[in-house]
Amino acid sequence: MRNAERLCLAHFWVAFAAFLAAAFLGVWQMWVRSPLGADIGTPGQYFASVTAHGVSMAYVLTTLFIMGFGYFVAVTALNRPLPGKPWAWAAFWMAVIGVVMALVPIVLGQASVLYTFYPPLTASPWFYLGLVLVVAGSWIWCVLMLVAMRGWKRENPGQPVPLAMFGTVANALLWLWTTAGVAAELLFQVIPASLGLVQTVDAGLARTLFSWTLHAIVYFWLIPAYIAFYTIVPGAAGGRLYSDTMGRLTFILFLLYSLPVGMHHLLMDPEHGNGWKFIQVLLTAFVAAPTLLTIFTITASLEIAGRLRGGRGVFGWIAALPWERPAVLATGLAFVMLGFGGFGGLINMAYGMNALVHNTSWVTAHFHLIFGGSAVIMYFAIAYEIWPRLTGREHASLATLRLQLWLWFIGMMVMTLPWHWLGLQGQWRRVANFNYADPIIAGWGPLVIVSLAGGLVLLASALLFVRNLTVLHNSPLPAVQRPLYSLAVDPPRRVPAALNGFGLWNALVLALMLLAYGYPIAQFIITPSPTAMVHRTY
Amino acid sequence: MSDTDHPSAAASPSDIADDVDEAALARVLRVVPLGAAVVAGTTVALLVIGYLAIYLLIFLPRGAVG
Amino acid sequence: MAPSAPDPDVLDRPWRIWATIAVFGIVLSGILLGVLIIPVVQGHREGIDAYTAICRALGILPGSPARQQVPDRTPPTPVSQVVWTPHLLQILADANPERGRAKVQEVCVACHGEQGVSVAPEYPNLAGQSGAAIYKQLSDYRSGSRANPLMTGIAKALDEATLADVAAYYAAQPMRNPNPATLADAPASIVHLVELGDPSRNIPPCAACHRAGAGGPIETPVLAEQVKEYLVLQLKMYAAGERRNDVYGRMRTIAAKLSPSEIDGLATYYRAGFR
Amino acid sequence: MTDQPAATHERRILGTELLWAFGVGVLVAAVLGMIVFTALTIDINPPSNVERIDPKTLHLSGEFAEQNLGTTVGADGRVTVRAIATQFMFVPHCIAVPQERLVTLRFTTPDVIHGLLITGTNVNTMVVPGFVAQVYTTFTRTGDLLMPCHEYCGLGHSDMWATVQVMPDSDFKPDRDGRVSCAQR
Repeated sequence: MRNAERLCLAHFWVAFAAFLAAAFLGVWQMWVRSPLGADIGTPGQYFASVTAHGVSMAYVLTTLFIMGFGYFVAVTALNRPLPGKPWAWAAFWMAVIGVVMALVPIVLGQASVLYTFYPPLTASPWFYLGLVLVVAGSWIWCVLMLVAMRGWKRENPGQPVPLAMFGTVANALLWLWTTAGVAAELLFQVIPASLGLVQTVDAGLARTLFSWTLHAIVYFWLIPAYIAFYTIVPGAAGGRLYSDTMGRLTFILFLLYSLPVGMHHLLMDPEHGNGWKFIQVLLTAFVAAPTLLTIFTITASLEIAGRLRGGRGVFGWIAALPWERPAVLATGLAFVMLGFGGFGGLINMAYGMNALVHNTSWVTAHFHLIFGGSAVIMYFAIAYEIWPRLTGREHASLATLRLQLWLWFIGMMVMTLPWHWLGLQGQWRRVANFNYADPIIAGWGPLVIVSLAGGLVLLASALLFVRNLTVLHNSPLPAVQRPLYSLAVDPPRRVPAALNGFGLWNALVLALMLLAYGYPIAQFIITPSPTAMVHRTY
Repeated sequence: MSDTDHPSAAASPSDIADDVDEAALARVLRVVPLGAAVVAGTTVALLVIGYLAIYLLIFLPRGAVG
Repeated sequence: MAPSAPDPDVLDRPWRIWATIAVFGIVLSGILLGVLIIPVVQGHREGIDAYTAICRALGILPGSPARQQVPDRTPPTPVSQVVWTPHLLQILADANPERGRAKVQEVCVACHGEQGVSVAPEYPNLAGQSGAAIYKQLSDYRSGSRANPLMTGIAKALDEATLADVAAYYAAQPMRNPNPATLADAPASIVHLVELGDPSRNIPPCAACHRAGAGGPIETPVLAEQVKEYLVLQLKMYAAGERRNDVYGRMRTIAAKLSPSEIDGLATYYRAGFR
Repeated sequence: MTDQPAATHERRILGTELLWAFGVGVLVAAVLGMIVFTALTIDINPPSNVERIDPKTLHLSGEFAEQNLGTTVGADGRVTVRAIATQFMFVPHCIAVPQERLVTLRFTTPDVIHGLLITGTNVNTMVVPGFVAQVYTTFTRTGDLLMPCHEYCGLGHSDMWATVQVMPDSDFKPDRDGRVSCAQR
């Protein structure tokens, strides 16, 4: 572990620095578009800020955190040194250089196109090339994860791959599949347009390729949270994982069903037929399966812990859980937010009913709950759990850790519940200001201010999180040697190859993608749609 | 636990957080998924009810679209 | 290790079979419902044959499987003939300012100056103007979409490649800020209109399109160091509908909402070198 | 530890998980069932009119030329609205529609990707250059509604919106050419 610690910490600190900056930008944006912030900031500044917020949260925080956590799992769960460490450092520096390359044009106002790649509106080529570098760095990480698992399997023939690593490799494979769509869009459409090599672009094809990436990327962000649910939380609560098999199945289902469903982001688009949309909606409904399996399995694992600690009755075990431990508290809060976020998602994916909420604040609320609520709060919990191992120092007090998690939960709920309501009223997304003089919009003002208050609480939580970690770096207490991972009720002795590797599942993903995306992409080649002029913002 | 067991989450037994007594575990497992089934089942029921409520009470009254 | 545990490959067989069946079963039911049953039922109700309904669900034929398509309308006269084809955009990208210089010195220099600085208040400055904007106006003069006794004749005498070269020549001339001013000189209400627009009147910020690299419509001119009198005249002509070569009336709509004092203030603002 | 209790746990746990998976199946069935039912009975679909149109030549001729935009009533009584979404306005700026009558809304754009919704209704579509976005709907209530652009289209995006005037069918009177404009207020 020794040398890997610096590697992990480097990734985590870049991730959390981006996170903190993005939290400030988020609050500023909410203030600007609230009734309190009329006439503050220009649209140029606002959309540059939205771009920076999205890029930092969705690409920098996530990718760097997941890479760092992957290295940690590969070393600790497999109990063997990380293969190809120089490659890992090279990937890290590629990502850091890429982030800087992307941030400079954003700050200069030459990339105010938000973090979605929807030409014909096109940003400076540096923006896209920077993000390509970040993705290329993460591809190296994917390969390293596969190499690490393969090496372990060679040394331990016939043994089940430790669940934490199984989940990490599932995520690496998912990411390779996921990024294929956006990589094709960037390389064949956006970057040539941005460089001026082509003057027009097929906007429908670009949206379709981006949709390939758009949903699965969320599961890439979420899987570390699920790894924590399955492999860290049951033990932290003092119990055991209810079912190891369900853990494996969940990661496999994510790999299968998070990819051929991206078109539910295009339900309101004119460039695809109803039939394809329906097929992908049906597949989307099945993506609920791994999440609900997880909810049940983890709740049952927590119930084991609660009952072992003396809890009785149908609900008594809940009170008996060790809520003072950050990992347990974070899981409870994450589940509540996942519930609300999942409910929002059910409405989003409902075919025709998507029209009720598409591109309204409802959607913003949904993905803030899923990403900020479920994924990022577990990133906090993971950081709190593994930081003592990385630094060799112990938290002096868990109280500020718990306070930070509670603030995050309260802030997220106060921010997103009004957004749901406003979304149903038709409050649309992605604007720098609202005309509060309009009779329809005037009624929204108070709720917008409430959500701004939630944003402020979130910022306080973000600051406290970074403080908690910096305090730990200087803590006088040496780390207590404590094991991290959980045991299952029935530790697997032999598992079928299907639950110990990904060959079968990769083949099925390929088949699913061909069925779900084959014609929708091929139609742009069979009958090319009329192209649109590239609009350059630099 | 014995060495022949292969922990599910990590390769090294020293990385496993577990001080669970097997007998106690067997005892609680006689009740266990009950509480979880009630909690998770209620959640899923609420999701279905909420979904249908939004479909029938908000979406459809706003006029059919196609 | 339990000796009774069977070989992983044997354990694996049912997984391979059932996973494949499950995945294809789900997709198949999706195809059955989404591509066959739903469109055919919907089409049948509206009198659309099953083949058309299925093709529409697949996106092979245009239209919804649930509704008859509306008929097209008769063609009208366009406000501008310019079509930004990839071919034309490439001509603009490849235009040669040096070839343009010869034509400028022969024709344009009398009014627009060799450096693109106009010689009289009724002519616009062209220095640093976007090539696409200059090309669009020359082309509109040529087609009659925009009328001007001087320019119509001149533009009609030039071919497309020369128009592009002239446009590229003036686009390459540096701005020189002949009327320096600071933002403090500009009235706050005008700066507000430029930067933030006026949401209550549905006026977008001028800067959202008229600043270099704003990403607005491709033919939008860059406004900075422009002749004040020329700008006032154009805004008034747009407001009155006397000039109408702005596609979809983008400027006619906005100009009609501006008060005379705002028109004067904006023209004064854009006289200086603010970008 | 012996294999015996572990094996019994395993069977029971897998059985419970399967039972739970059945519950998940009920949720999925409820969600999909509602969708399939409303699609089969009242034609609820997402707007998916795969109709190609060249964004570069819209203004020259055809139905999306400037003079053809707005609300028209055809000889068969069908109400069709044609509008352009362009940086940074909708043309026309105000759209008149009748209450409780099927309306066909057709949009397209000459420039970048836009989107729109009409507040308080289910009208919602992306407007992608290269395609005609078409929505069929029935407006259930009269009054002035907002129709903002909901997809980021450039720096003036926040000021891009139009008004939809839903009028009682008795006030919805086409002129000789079959056109209807908003009432001046």
